[in-house]
Amino acid sequence: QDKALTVFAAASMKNALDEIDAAYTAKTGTKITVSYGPSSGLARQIEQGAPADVFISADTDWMDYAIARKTISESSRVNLLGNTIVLIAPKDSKIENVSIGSGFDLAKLAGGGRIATGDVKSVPVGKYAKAALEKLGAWQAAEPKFAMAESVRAALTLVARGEAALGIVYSTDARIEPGVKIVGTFPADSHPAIIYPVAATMAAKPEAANYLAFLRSTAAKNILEKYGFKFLVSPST
Amino acid sequence: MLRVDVTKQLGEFSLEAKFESQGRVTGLFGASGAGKTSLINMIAGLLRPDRGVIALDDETLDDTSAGVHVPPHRRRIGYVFQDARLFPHLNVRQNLDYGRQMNRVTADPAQFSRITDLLDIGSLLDRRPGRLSGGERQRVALGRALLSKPRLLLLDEPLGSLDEGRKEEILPYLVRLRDEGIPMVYVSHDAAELRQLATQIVMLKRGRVTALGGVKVLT
Amino acid sequence: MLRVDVTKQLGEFSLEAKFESQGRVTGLFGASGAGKTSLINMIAGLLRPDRGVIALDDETLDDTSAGVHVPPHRRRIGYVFQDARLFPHLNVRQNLDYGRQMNRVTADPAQFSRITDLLDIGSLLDRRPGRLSGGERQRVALGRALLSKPRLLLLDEPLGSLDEGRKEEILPYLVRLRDEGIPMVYVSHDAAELRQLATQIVMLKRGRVTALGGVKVLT
Amino acid sequence: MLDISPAEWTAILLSLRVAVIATLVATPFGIALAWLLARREFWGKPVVDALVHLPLVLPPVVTGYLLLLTFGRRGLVGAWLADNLGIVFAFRWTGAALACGVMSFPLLVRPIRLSIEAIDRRLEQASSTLGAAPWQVFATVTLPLALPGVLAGMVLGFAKAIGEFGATITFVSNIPGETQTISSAIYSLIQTPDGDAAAMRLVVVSTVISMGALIASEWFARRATRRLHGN
Amino acid sequence: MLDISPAEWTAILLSLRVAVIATLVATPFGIALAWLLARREFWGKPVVDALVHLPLVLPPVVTGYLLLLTFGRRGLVGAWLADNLGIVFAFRWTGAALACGVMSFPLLVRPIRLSIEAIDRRLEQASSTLGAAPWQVFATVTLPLALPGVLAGMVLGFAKAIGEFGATITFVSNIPGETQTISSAIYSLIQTPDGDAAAMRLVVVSTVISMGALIASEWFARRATRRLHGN
Ligand SMILES: Nc1ncnc2c1ncn2[C@@H]1O[C@H](COP(=O)(O)OP(=O)(O)OP(=O)(O)O)[C@@H](O)[C@H]1O
Ligand SMILES: Nc1ncnc2c1ncn2[C@@H]1O[C@H](COP(=O)(O)OP(=O)(O)OP(=O)(O)O)[C@@H](O)[C@H]1O
Ligand SMILES: [Mg+2]
Ligand SMILES: [Mg+2]
Repeated sequence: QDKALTVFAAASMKNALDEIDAAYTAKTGTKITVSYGPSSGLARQIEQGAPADVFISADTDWMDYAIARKTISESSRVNLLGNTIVLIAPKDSKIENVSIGSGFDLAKLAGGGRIATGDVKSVPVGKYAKAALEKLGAWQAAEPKFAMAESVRAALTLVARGEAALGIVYSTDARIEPGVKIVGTFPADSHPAIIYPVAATMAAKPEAANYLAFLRSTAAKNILEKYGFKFLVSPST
Repeated sequence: MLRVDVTKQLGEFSLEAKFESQGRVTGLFGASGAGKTSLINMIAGLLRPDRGVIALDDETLDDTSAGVHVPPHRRRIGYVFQDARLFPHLNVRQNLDYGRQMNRVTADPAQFSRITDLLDIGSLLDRRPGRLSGGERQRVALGRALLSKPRLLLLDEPLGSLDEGRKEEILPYLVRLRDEGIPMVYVSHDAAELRQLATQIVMLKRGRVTALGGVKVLT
Repeated sequence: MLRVDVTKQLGEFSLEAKFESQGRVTGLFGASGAGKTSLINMIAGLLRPDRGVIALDDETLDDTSAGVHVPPHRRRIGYVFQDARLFPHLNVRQNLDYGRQMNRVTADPAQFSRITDLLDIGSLLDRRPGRLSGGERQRVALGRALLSKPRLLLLDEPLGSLDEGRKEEILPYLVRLRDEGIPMVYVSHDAAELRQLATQIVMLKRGRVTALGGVKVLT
Repeated sequence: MLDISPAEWTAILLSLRVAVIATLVATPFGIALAWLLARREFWGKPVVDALVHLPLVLPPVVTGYLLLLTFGRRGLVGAWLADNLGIVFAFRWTGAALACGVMSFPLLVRPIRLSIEAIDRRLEQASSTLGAAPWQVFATVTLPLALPGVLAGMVLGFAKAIGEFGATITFVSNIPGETQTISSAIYSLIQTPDGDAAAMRLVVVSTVISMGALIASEWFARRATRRLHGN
Repeated sequence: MLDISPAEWTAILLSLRVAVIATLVATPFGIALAWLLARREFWGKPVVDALVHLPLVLPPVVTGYLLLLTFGRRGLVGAWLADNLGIVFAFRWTGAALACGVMSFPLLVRPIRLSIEAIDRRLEQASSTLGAAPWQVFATVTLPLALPGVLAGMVLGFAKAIGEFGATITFVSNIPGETQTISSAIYSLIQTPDGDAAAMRLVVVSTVISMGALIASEWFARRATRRLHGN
């Protein structure tokens, strides 16, 4: 019983992580309890002494925040996963294969429509989208057309429902939603690397190390890649 | 002419009243709990008879077998309630003016001051009912009903909480109203009052009409 | 012995009353708006005098100069209000029992049935006030005050909406209560009623005591 | 002192506009529904009653999602409104007002209903014997006597409308100057690692606004009660 | 039919427990505060009034964050309570109940206050002339007559407690079996790609629960009104 671990994880990891945890429990008998929430809230709760052993953040900012407050063990931190951001449009949209590179004019492409993504100040996907567009020189013109959603999922819904003409979301989310199609992929060098770091908390039980190791295993890799994540470390076993 | 022939069950109390009154003032006389208030509530249209007919002059107000029930606001029947029921959010003037405004009749200042003078409520016009004494409240309620110019007036012990002096001022006015042709149904326990005013008496006892006729039926 | 010497301003109305009554029943007589209700509200402790003293027997109930104000629930003064003020959420039996329960007195079934019989409300015990007639409500209010075994009883037109028959049944009972020694202050417009019951009269007119004495002051 | 940026001013003013309009537009509907629930028996009344409370029971994001499905560009009602009346909610402040109105509706309706249920019907009877038709009874007796409830409902609704953002952001997202209210601004600041101080500044602003609304409403309510009880 | 998983059952039962306890514990405080606001004048009354409404005005996340700072393991009050009374809110279901209680408090207080304000004071006077001390007047007259308001407040509060998750998830996180209520379960499903169907299933469950609560409360309220108006 006291071998059980509590993981605080970004909500967008839910389906992949649930599968990994099931595999881990089957293998080791250790029960995993996961609290899914926004990375911001989870980091603050760990700061306030939450009973978490492992923290999986959707972006590096909140992991850095936790490390700066000495609530996370910096040495255990691994930048485990990567993702890509893609340009999407509603399924029935006329917009097709867009090449995203220098000279990409998002504003023109959107026309009179809106572009949905996460909040560019606070939601990771929005932050990456803004960075990419700035790098490509397309931000300034497109900014007034942005509709900033509370999460990737909400942005995705806005596009799927045809409310927004375009959207910028993670490829992991875009692949699953039947109402949208991917019309372009942002080049990896157009934005800071999209990273999901994992780490143990300062108060973690010893088993946490074992769990972190499992996250780096081939078994975990297979599951995560099935859900479209990029595995950023070389699998251990 | 008022014609009533109704039955009504209220809990264990059953009311069965049948009478016809040509009289200009029908006095309703009976002990506490005899059914007087219930009866005039039916005439006003506030209570629907279980069965029966109520007719005023040529108009049928209620006829359960024909499914007729004229709603209270179309009956043009004024009602002075046993409990005054003044509107607490309106001052005395607004209470008095209420009926006129609902019926969209133009103001008649002469009539207004005649009635406020008679009832001695001219000095209370700007006050709200919450600040009136019991008797003042009843006088305002009487004024409110009189000023709505009804074609029949129902009065449920209207002078109940008034002193003798005041009663003796108001009764003659009601007599004059009667003689001007406004018919009334007047509920009272006071035989003397009824003798002055009523032209016909309906005596109620435990929900039944036990006597009917001129004022001499008051023993 | 009741000693009252108070002044109170209510809006434009000013009450200034000074009297002492040894009488077992003090009749308060005066026209509508004279200040009768306001005066007994002060005796009950519901209204605080602006200035003055109220004393019952040896106890000072109000003394503004000494800052004394005994709260109503410690005065043991029963009050039959002009408007019955029955508790709408309690049935008649619970209303009647209320005072006894508040004072944590053991039940006295004999007294209970004596009073319900006298007031003829025995058949109403399970009903809520909303389903009573006007007179029934007043009788229950009277019963409620009598059953709280007060050392002084304030009655504000308690028989106002009762018929003659009923009045003639209840008055002798009040006379008996008086003779058993429960002092009362009795408000009425009815000189005949007061003549039967009162041992001393206080006549009020526009907030002032205009006459004081035995029942012969009722002209 | 609070050092509010122009962008924040825009959000504050938008919040006020959205909350005021949402409350004013919702109030007549709220009164009508409260009256129906208080006074009429009709088939399906428990369902209507439950529907009214639904925005309270569901996570706001779900309500926002349902609004999107219904009033979105391709939603059943939304498409009809856009085609026939030219009313568009998507990505407009009107959509934010709609979301706030829906979210605060249960808080608006309940106190009004409570007040209507407490009215002494004998006063309405008195009114009808004086010749008032049912709508006149309602306008001159029922509504004035239910005023404390209407005010209480409006206060709760307005406060909720100022605080609402979950349904709003899901329905019309967060567009500065168009749909970004003070609450959604606070929310995004809180999600930013160093946004606490800025968030707390806006929390103070939000508190001051609602304090103002409360004090104003108390003042009205006190006047109304004084009128009703006459002393 | 709805095919609810054991984990979901846990969340549903926890939600019920949290909402019931939050409502029951908050009600006496709500009644006391409502009475104070309705009947007493005291210094700082507008401030108290505004504070009560604050959870409505602020985004729930902010309220949750403030709770975390105050009642968290390292919070001022939280640490004191844990050391001296052994009461721990942090990351326990009790914390979820506290969050729900705080969030639904304004909805609880207002209707009760409205009902108390509407009571005819003359009945309370009558009670005192019959020998009832102030607390007896309150218990036997004021409270029974305010019952419709108490019920309305409890219904609104309970519905809100079922729907609350913003403050809860921020304060005590979303730990299955301990702090994951049905609303926070819905939230995490909504954030998951392909979680929509499961989310909608839980939305239906949540709707059914609150429907049940509503219908029960209507039934009580109807009995109470019938008692009060006596017909
Ligand atoms: N709160 C108040 N504000 C202003 N005036 C008031 C207030 N309460 C009572 N009055 C006035 O004081 C006077 C005395 O009122 P009170 O109720 O004592 O009369 P009363 O003698 O009991 O009359 P009645 O026989 O009609 O009941 C009345 O003229 C009344 O209008
Ligand atoms: N809703 C009701 N349910 C049960 N009984 C009722 C109801 N309303 C009235 N009653 C009973 O019907 C009888 C007649 O009542 P009503 O009010 O008509 O009497 P009343 O003649 O006006 O008496 P009073 O002179 O005392 O006002 C009373 O015994 C009363 O208790
Ligand atoms: Mg009667
Ligand atoms: Mg009086």
